[in-house]
Amino acid sequence: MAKVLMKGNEAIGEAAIRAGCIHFFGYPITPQSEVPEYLARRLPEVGGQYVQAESEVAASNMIYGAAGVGMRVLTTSSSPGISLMAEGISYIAASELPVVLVNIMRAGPGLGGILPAQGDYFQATRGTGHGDFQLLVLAPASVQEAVNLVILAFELAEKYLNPVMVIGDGMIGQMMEPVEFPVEGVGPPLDPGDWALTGCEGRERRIVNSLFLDPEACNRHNLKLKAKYERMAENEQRWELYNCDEPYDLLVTAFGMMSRICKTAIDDLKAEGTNVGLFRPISLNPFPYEPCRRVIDRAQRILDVEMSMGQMIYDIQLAAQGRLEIDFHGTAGGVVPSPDEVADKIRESLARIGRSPARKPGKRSAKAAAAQKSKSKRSKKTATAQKPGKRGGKKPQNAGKRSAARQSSARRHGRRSGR
Amino acid sequence: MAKVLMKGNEAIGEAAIRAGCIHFFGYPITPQSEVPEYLARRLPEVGGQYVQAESEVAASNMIYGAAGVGMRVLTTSSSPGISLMAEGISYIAASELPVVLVNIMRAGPGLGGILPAQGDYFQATRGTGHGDFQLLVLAPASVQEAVNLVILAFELAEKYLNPVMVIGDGMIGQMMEPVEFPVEGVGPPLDPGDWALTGCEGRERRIVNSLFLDPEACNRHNLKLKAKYERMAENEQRWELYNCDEPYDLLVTAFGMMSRICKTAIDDLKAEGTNVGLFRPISLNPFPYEPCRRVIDRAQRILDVEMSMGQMIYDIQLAAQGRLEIDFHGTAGGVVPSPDEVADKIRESLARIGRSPARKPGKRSAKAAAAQKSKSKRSKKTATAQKPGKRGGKKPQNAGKRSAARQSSARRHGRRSGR
Amino acid sequence: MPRIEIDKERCKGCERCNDACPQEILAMSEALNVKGYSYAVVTDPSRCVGCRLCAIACPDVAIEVYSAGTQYEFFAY
Amino acid sequence: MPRIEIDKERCKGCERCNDACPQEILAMSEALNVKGYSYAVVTDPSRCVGCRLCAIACPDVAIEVYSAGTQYEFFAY
Amino acid sequence: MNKIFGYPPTLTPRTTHYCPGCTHGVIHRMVGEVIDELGIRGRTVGIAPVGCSVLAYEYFNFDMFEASHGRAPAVATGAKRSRPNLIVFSYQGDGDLASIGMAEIVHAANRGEKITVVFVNNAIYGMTGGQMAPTTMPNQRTTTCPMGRDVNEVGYPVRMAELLAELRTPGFIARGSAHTVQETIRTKRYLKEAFEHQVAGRCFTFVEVLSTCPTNWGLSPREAANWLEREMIPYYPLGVKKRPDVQAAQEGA
Amino acid sequence: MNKIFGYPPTLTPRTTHYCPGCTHGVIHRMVGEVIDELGIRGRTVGIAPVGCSVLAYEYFNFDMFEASHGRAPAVATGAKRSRPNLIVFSYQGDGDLASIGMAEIVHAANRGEKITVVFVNNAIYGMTGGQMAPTTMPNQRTTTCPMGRDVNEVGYPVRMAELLAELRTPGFIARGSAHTVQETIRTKRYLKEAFEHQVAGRCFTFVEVLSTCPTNWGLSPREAANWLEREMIPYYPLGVKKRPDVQAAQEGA
Amino acid sequence: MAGTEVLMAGFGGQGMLLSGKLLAYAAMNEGMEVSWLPSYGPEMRGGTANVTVCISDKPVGSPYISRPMALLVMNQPSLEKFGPRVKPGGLIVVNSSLVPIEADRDDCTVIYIAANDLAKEAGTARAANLVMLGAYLGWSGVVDKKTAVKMIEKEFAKKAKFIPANKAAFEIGFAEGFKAKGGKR
Amino acid sequence: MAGTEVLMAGFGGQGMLLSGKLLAYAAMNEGMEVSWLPSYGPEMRGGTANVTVCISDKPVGSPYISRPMALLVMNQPSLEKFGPRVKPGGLIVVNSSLVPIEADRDDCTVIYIAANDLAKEAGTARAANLVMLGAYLGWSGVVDKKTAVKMIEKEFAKKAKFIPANKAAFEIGFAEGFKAKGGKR
Ligand SMILES: Cc1ncc(C[n+]2csc(CCOP(=O)(O)OP(=O)(O)O)c2C)c(N)n1
Ligand SMILES: Cc1ncc(C[n+]2csc(CCOP(=O)(O)OP(=O)(O)O)c2C)c(N)n1
Ligand code: SF4
Ligand code: SF4
Ligand code: SF4
Ligand code: SF4
Ligand code: SF4
Ligand code: SF4
Ligand SMILES: [Mg+2]
Ligand SMILES: [Mg+2]
Repeated sequence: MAKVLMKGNEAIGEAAIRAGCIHFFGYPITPQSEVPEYLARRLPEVGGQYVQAESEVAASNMIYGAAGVGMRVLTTSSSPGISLMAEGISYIAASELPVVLVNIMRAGPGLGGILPAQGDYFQATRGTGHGDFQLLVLAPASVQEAVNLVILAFELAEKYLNPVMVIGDGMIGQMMEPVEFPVEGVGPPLDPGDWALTGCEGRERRIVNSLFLDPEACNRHNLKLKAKYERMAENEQRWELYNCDEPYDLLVTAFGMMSRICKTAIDDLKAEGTNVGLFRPISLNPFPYEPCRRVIDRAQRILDVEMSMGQMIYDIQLAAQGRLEIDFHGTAGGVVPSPDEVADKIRESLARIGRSPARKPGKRSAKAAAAQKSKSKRSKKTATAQKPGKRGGKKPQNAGKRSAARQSSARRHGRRSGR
Repeated sequence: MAKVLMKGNEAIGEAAIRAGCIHFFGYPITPQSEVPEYLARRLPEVGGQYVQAESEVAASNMIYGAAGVGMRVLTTSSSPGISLMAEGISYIAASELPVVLVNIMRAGPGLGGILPAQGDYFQATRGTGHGDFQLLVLAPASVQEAVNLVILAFELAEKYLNPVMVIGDGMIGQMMEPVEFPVEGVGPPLDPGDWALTGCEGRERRIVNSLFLDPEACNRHNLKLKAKYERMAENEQRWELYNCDEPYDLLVTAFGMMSRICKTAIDDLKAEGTNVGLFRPISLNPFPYEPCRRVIDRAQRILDVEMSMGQMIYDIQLAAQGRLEIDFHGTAGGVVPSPDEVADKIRESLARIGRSPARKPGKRSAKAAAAQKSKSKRSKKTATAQKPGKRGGKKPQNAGKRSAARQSSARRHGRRSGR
Repeated sequence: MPRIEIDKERCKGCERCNDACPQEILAMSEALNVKGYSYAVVTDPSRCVGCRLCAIACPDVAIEVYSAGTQYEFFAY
Repeated sequence: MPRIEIDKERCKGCERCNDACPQEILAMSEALNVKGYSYAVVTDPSRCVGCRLCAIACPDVAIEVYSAGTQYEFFAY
Repeated sequence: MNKIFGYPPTLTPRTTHYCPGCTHGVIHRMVGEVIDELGIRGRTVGIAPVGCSVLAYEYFNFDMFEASHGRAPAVATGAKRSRPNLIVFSYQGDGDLASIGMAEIVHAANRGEKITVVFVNNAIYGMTGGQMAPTTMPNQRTTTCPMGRDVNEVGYPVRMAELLAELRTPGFIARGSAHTVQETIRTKRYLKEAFEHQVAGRCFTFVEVLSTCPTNWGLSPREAANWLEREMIPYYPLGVKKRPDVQAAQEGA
Repeated sequence: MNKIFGYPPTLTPRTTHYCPGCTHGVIHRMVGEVIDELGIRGRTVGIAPVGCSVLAYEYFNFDMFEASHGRAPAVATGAKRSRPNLIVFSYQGDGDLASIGMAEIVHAANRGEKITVVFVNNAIYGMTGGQMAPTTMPNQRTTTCPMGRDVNEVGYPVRMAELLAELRTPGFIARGSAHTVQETIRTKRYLKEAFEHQVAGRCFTFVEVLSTCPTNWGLSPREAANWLEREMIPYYPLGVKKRPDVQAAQEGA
Repeated sequence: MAGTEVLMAGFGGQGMLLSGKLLAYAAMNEGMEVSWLPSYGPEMRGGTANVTVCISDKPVGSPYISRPMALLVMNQPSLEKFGPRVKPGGLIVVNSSLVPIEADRDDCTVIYIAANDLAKEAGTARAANLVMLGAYLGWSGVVDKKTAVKMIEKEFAKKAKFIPANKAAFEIGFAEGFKAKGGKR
Repeated sequence: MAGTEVLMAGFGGQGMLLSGKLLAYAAMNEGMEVSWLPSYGPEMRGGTANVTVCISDKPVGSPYISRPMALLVMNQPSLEKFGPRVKPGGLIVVNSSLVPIEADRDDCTVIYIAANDLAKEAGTARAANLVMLGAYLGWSGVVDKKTAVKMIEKEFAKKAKFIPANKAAFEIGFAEGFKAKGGKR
């Protein structure tokens, strides 16, 4: 299939259609509004429906209704909107409905700003709502990966009957990159299984519910959910290692777009003769603790970089179990750390373990810039994403295919944007 | 001051009044409805107002408005209601307003049940809403402590200009215990400082806001908040040690009412000659990692007990840094582990480190029951709560005074209850 | 002859049927059902006209009505 | 003689004042202000009647009106 | 001898958890009967609210959702828009619909969602133990207005049927009551008409039913019915508030 | 020579971020003027919404809140109930007030909160780039109804002034427009009356103002004014919808 | 004594929550630590309502007790559910006016009291809960009779006309309990 | 070449986002990896709109670039803000029709193009963005001229009447850029 250049938000919308999702309920919010806008145009073309909810509270309950009757369904929002879905998401998870949520994070807390941020890590992985439940959380680092993960999200949602969140920052929503859709057309409809409310004609009636007044029943339900989460933790860890084949003293940890910025910094430092490894969780929940631990064990120090005041670092700590010191570099509010800035922080961390490169940390040097010009070394050693138990080469399910291909479609994606 | 027998929910309402809070905005939900019911009666008597919000979403924005004009304000709710406040709480934290929230947790996720649970630990300590912000979270284990911590919550909210959550389970809301109010009458009004919107007559105008369109400004704001959270972590850790003076092989960790059940189990086991320590965080955030680590260092194994599927255990892991194995016992859905059940789990954990008491785990024995009858040993070695840097004896600020006192008031607190 | 049947175990003793009966032939039992409620009883079955008002009033659908009249398929009223 | 003053740096060139002026004495400048907008100008100041309609129409409060009439304290209209 | 009144096939045999004399039971039965009469049980999806009728899914014998507090109209929207062939209705109390769920009901009505809403107005929060609802009558005492609802402080009760009828989007909107047999019969006609409009794919449909809460009103079932008649009906007038222009709708379709 | 029109003292000197010809600016100025005329700046607290007027706090020169999307009436409730002497108003767009904030505005109105709500209805989500609002006109194209609003699918525009006027609780409710000088003058009178009622502690007050969004309507400011006149006013009739019975209110107090 | 736990169970409306409260108040007034933990939730609506009262001379540990020292039951389901949980050597007081079955425990003391009938004698059948409380205190002596009576007076202070019947009911129950104990403690 | 990054900046409506898109499309069509990252947010409303295009023969690392290889500016604020950030040895193309100042860099190539005037010559002043793009490609040769022209044709396919003027503007710009480079690459 040919590559097209697409805005992340629009690619996410299209990916949902390819996955067979033709119902969208959501509310506009920058920087994700292109998803609803795109789907408002596209869904009627494929026999689906775009419904603009009156609020994110309503949206989260509409997807509950849509999923409950056995249809694939998507909603997308950004940070404050996700907060408003907290109760609804808890109900969806408790009722074991397969929905896909996308959070294109902006700066917080409160109204914050609309620029890229990663400050909803905790919210996504821990406290999305009340009670014991978990989302599957996937964090893409490119538009292509966003497409792949959205499609995967629908698969996983149905496999586990669990809500799946794809989480990215404003950059991934707003930027255009070439994408190839792994499937053509509109995916087949969801199998309503033995749970969807399709009308009880000819079968036992069904109930979609999260109320268990009897505490024993409620406890059993929680244990059932827990067992499911353990299954997810067993099977659905995804991550990427970068530059971890050569020896390294420092391991950088980052997720989403931040990891790409770190890669550029790491590449720049290679030109200075320094090798630094990178660990990127693709599934933020289940977090790949063991794989992370394995690469931690080969390092002497960790530098965690986030577009937040430090949230994933707790999971890195849990993986490190106190074995290594962890440095942190984070910004919030929409400030995106530049590759130079990250490189400086890497140098500082290296200095702390006496592995400082000769040159003083400073602005990206002419030499680095020149190296950047011909990044021949970056080629084959790139990203290898792995699943537990499958160490080594195997190309991950969700790695984007990057072969050059002719652009086949000239769909127009430029739109007015705002907040 | 004389002791009165009061339902936890009503005592919480009264404590707020004693702290000078005469405005309440909230929405009924079991098992906390007695708070609004009590305050609907009481507040008009003290010149305040009870306003029933149309929803928890509205309530969280009403307290934002009330705190913004410089009044002490309280809202209370239970799990699903707190989820609906996620956005509002993020705004309050971002705008640095002092409000006190109470979550009388019920079983989740979704509609769940209305019986006691502790499944909102993550939500309270990590992902209450979007963006980088933190609540101060205090977890009482008795009605008296609930009173003390609510009063403290107002102090801390004002000291840090930060929302403070007092979190308990349905048991603490519904049970009656004797309480003594440390202060008489209605506390003095809040000082509107240099931030409250009281009308700009005669001074520069003020703005209560969380919008920072400039990313640098938004980042600075986040750094300012972070510095505050570090100050909180420095000064506001609270915890209790029980039975940690004698040597122990096993450390039990639990918070809130669950810790009391563990204490009974521990007391019962003492009669069998086994000494087990207990660590109870009183401030769930900031979590007392260091104090916890200190008692962990003296144990050989940890048993974490929660009325959830395992949430605080992550913080225990962070404190333990991989040094010890951690067993977990949890129930959810409103099932409250009994002292017998906990005692069995303690025996199992002890068995794993070869410290099994001779007798097989089983139902609470007649001997234990007899011991229960004369718990003489429990007396002076009880609860010692400590703050960092203040090891040892000093009576904690927030420890309930348990001296026997005559009941002075016969206020009636029995009410119809429901869901 | 029209008649009603009261499922005494469904009855919660609310007396709504008593109030509804135009023939005033319903009353409450002395005895209690297993849930502890005094339940509705017919004092004079012979006077029942099969008007269904008692059944329509009953929140617990504890009353069935039989009559020689047309059988309504779904108890339309 | 009534007159108006236009703060050309506040003006965003929306032309609402042009449309509002009953005397039709407002127009847009050839030149641009620092923000890049063509701004409102008075073509024939002598015909201004001080009716304030331009000012009332202006979303950017870029127009002040002076007249021999009563001074309204807060520009009531 | 024919059975001319009996247990509707579309209700499960379970005895409800409602208090004696609570007219939630009457309303359940009517809804069940209408669904039987229209023969739509096999394609009906009901939505239980949070309120005393939270367990409605135990009593209605067809596919059911349990929705979060107040959001049933949004759940209904999601369900109906996704599977338009289903007959979707929500069953909601006054706290649920008129307080926390105000935005959802107004917008579902305004979007013209082709669903049916059964709105049980008992002027109080039944399930949580009798707190004030937006529909609580002036001076009525509840646990959160122990001195009676003070309209100067908290305003007058909301009349949902009239409020929704004010919207320009077509709809069927009526208010009945379940406190007497006569009104019950009339209300059942409203319910039937509402479902019929939905079956015809015509418009949003809404039936408010005045209902008793003997327990939280602190009255016997009989007193409760009298109180409803005396206090509520003058303020909440019964009748059809709005009807779709069926002619126009058919031409439009 | 006297200055008979000039910059209101109660606005900050900042140039707004509004697009050229956007009547948000006119409405800001009117609010500022009214506050000056009533001499209440020193005890006024304004509430900015989320929407194009999110930065209203940069322009109004008195104490201001920035509220979350749609919840300004709840914030106003919290503020006014806590400090009744303050003059509290919210300034909200149609997405903010009529979509996400529906429950909050209906309940604030119904509780009779003694606040003033300035409701700027421009039939679109301005700030986020022109999505459909509940107030979007039939067939109007927006980024989320690219073929025009289909009233059969999403219903008719919501008329907030009429909806709120339907509530029984007393209030002052009016609709004006800022698209012409004449209507601007009339609207300012509504705004002034609204604030006067609040100063007198009388009732809930609400002024809807029809406003242009040249940018997202894709029209010049002039075309936008014409469009508003031609399309919006027939559907959104101007005038006072409800007035408190001042006599009665005074006796009540 | 150092402490005890009592579970009082019946249908909602039978007044066991009040009996528990009176007991807790009385114990508190005698300087003891107490907790009063009602069941709430699913059991409530039309079902059983029960309360656990813990009394101790030390701070009460778990207010939630799986195996109480004493059980007071007003209906059959409660006896069936909680009867087996009473600690060996404990006490079960059964309201035999309403409970047609016997407690299947030979390692506990079981007292059968026709509480409703006795209460009727005292003036009002509604005071059966006080007969039960009286019987428990007559047997156990956990708090002083005088203290308990004072609590009853306080509780009904605003409805003074109910005091005599309630006191009488309590006294009758107390006598029964004391008798069951063998007239001495 | 192995990769480069271009920052294109101007007021909203000046078409720099489109120029960036055309460049990204063209590069993609030549088999390269690309990313197109617009600024959004506070700068947008009435302020500057800019876009960063990264082109590489390997997967693009950070699409967010603090120090680009090339800068195309349509207004003075953008030149002031971004001029100093261009990498030494890089390129700055200034629309001298609108920018009255000069770039203060002697370690970069700076080309001044009267883009608006040249676009007017080509048929429409609105095509100044294409003059700029042309100049950049004329100088850098990052993508083939033919590919770029094809992209222009595709982009304006639905408004075919604009194609000639836009192509012309691009060609004029290209010639200027190529000239500045010294007529060879
Ligand atoms: C988000 C949330 N808030 C509050 C509650 C608690 N709650 C349960 S039912 C109810 C009110 C029920 O009243 P109503 O809707 O009138 O129904 P009724 O019981 O009177 O039939 C409330 C407030 C809840 N479950 N969830
Ligand atoms: C909870 C939440 N949802 C969505 C948004 C995004 N958002 C910001 S403004 C807006 C709509 C603004 O429209 P309107 O209220 O009509 O104001 P206008 O800009 O037209 O004046 C939206 C949806 C947000 N900031 N927060
Ligand atoms: S059917 Fe009619 S007459 Fe017969 S018992 Fe019922 S109400 Fe009375
Ligand atoms: S109406 Fe039904 S429940 Fe009520 S008393 Fe009669 S039969 Fe019993
Ligand atoms: S004051 Fe009146 S006459 Fe003078 S310029 Fe303005 S609109 Fe025209
Ligand atoms: S109305 Fe104001 S902003 Fe618009 S052109 Fe006239 S002076 Fe300028
Ligand atoms: S509490 Fe009220 S509404 Fe609920 S079941 Fe009982 S009577 Fe009915
Ligand atoms: S987008 Fe519309 S509402 Fe917003 S400032 Fe521009 S014209 Fe005004
Ligand atoms: Mg109700
Ligand atoms: Mg708008």
